[in-house]
Amino acid sequence: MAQISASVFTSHVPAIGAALDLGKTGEDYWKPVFAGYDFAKQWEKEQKPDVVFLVFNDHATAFSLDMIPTFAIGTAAEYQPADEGWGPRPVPKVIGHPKLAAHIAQSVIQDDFDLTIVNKMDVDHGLTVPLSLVFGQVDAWPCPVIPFAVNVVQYPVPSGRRCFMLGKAIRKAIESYDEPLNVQIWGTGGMSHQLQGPRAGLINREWDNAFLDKLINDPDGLSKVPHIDYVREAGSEGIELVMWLIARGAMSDVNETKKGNAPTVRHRFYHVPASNTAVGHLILENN
Amino acid sequence: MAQISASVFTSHVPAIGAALDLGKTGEDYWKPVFAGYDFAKQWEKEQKPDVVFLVFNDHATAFSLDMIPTFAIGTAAEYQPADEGWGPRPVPKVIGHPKLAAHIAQSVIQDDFDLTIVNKMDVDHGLTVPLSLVFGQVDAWPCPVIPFAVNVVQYPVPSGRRCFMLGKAIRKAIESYDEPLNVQIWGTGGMSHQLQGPRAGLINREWDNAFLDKLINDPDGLSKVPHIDYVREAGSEGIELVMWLIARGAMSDVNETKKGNAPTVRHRFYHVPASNTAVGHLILENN
Amino acid sequence: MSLDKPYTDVPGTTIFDADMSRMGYHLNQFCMSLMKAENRARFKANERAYLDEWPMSEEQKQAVLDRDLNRCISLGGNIYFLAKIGATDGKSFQQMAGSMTGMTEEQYRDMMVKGGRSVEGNRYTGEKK
Amino acid sequence: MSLDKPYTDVPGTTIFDADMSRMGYHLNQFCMSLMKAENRARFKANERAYLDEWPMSEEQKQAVLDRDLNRCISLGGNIYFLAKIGATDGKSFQQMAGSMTGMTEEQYRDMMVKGGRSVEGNRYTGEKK
Ligand SMILES: [Fe+3]
Ligand SMILES: [Fe+3]
Repeated sequence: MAQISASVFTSHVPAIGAALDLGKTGEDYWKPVFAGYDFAKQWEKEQKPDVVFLVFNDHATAFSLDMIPTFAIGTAAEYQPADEGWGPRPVPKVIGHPKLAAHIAQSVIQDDFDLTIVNKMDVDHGLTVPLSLVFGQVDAWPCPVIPFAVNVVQYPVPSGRRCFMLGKAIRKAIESYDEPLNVQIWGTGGMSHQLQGPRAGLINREWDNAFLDKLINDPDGLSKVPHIDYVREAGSEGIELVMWLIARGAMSDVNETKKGNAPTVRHRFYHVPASNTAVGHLILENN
Repeated sequence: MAQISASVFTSHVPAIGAALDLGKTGEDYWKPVFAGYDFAKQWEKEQKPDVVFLVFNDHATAFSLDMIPTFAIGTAAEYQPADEGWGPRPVPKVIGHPKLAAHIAQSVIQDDFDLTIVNKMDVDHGLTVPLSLVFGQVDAWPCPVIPFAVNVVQYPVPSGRRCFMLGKAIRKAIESYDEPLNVQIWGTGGMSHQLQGPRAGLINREWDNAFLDKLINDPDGLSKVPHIDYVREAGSEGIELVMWLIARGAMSDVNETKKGNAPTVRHRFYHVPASNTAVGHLILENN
Repeated sequence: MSLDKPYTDVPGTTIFDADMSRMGYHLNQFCMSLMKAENRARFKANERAYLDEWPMSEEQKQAVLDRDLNRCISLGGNIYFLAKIGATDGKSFQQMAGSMTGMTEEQYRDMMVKGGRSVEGNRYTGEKK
Repeated sequence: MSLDKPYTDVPGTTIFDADMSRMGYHLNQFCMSLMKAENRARFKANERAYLDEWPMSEEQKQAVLDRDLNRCISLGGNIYFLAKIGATDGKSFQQMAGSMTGMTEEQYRDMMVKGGRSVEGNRYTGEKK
């Protein structure tokens, strides 16, 4: 059966993509950001995941206001990097895993999560920047990726609680898939940032680090934090952090039916700033 | 506050639209079908609903396989009748109710239903045939309509139970809207029919009538019927009937917090055939 | 594939699930393209050439050329998508549905007028009628 | 309108909810159109004429012409959509965000390098700093 071996969490700032693509990684401004991902690159070479289930949000790229799915799972064979107005990022196309994705969709919809199934979607920096940070600048991504898009743009966005429960349903779905796959689940977006209005530039180091602590030790409690706390404390775009709860909910220590042990924190990183944003990154191994 | 005054249920066969639009309603084949809706037309003139919340399914018209939302709520100002390959039906455009629709979306998403919000959608026979049957051949529909599309094309479709619970959440949302609107909720599609394969043409009069009985008297029990029973007993396209449970779930007699009385059956009609399909029609008034 | 499929024992019936959808993706999207009048015209002018623009399997293309809807369905087609081919050909939904049953158009219409196909003997594959 | 909005007391912050989305629909869809190179070229050639193709309010059009992002947001614009205007103008996300704060580009960049805007005094409207 397929197993979730680890969860990976990371911010997905567009400027990080630009810095990578324009060869600025050696600049003093960017060096500490990329240094925070050296561990992940090495670790992934050892882990060799078969599939990454990547939770992200679209930023008015694939989804306009014509159709706004709360949760959308990609079941396509491949996805092209999107042109977000500066031309597509020069990164490999993303290869999907239609079979596993369809299996997860079927299982999770039957568990009363009302997914939208997507077979055509260009993927923006929300998906490609995490891939670049964790896998590096490669000619081809090392494994297939299942994109899972969450609406965090137009309110109401799904609650932290809903995201956490969804993570549990995704774990159950993956573990019922009858091929022995090593699956990682990634939660992306955040940490504190605000891109709009006179309050733009807000960063809350303390809140971010408390979020990381609770994500590790008390995800159930964390899942009950209401949206307004994210907005007030972590900036309007800090709401992206609810997506991390999906990945966290898929870990075995919060599985009620077959409770695993607390995950091992393999890596933790925090840095301010990358452009307008605080960068957070965490790797948890399942036990 | 807004109130749901009644629920209306009806099949939505495309051939009925064609019969209407081509002036065939007087033919012997069609007469008994349209006679079944004489009551509804008169009744609606007395009821004067302010808004109809219309649960229907798209038939590969607005939604291709590129994006398949399980539940999609229309928050647009208007919707055009779709060209399904025979040209658009010559019926009025559908005027939406963006304010109430957005309010319902917000409320229901916060109640953990993962809706897709839709602002651009052509509406096919699934929506316009029920309007024609119930309101007749008019120059303008008598009130705004909120289209609510359910995926019943690609499996897994939502369970009857999920639909029933969604209906309850929709009722709650509507009753918390602070304008005194008379809202009707319609469930459409079904009854027994199969449009594909060597078993095409299946009709199950007994099962359909038992469905109507249970929809009236035991909707909670009915909501537990699994998909396979619909497929086996009512034909592969009979699965559309799960949508009726959304409208039924919005009636006050199944509201746990403020339980109303059993609804009044104002009208019940059943006829075979219209093209490939059994036609069922029911009007329930809230008490 | 480990999708749980309780619906494979219903005779003469194919459930359009994720597996079928994956198999039929390009076939169904080809059908969808026929909702535009210009595409219908191009398809009618040269069916084979139009089909060759789509990454469909040869069997899928042949099944479309043959208007063999049962075969289309077994190759991942869904009836609501396939109906766009029927619309292009000027066929009604009843003619399309009937064409899959092995009956003539008249026989099928008569069966429907008489109350449709009975469910008796049609619930389970291999069941005695 | 009876949407429950617990987020109206956060200073300098507009939450893009259903009401804002309805108000800003055409403004945001105009922005979305700038993802195509040909539309960017047409917009640049004659901004006013391009804007007049959209059923936007006069205030919305003027706010776009003025590149007044705060005003765009108050009229229903969402920052991820408005960013397409910035991309058309060759602006980075940091330049766009900074432009809404009343700071110069350098001041904003410096503030970010020093750890960003503090949340202290920025949680509630009217709160003392
Ligand atoms: Fe983001
Ligand atoms: Fe239908």
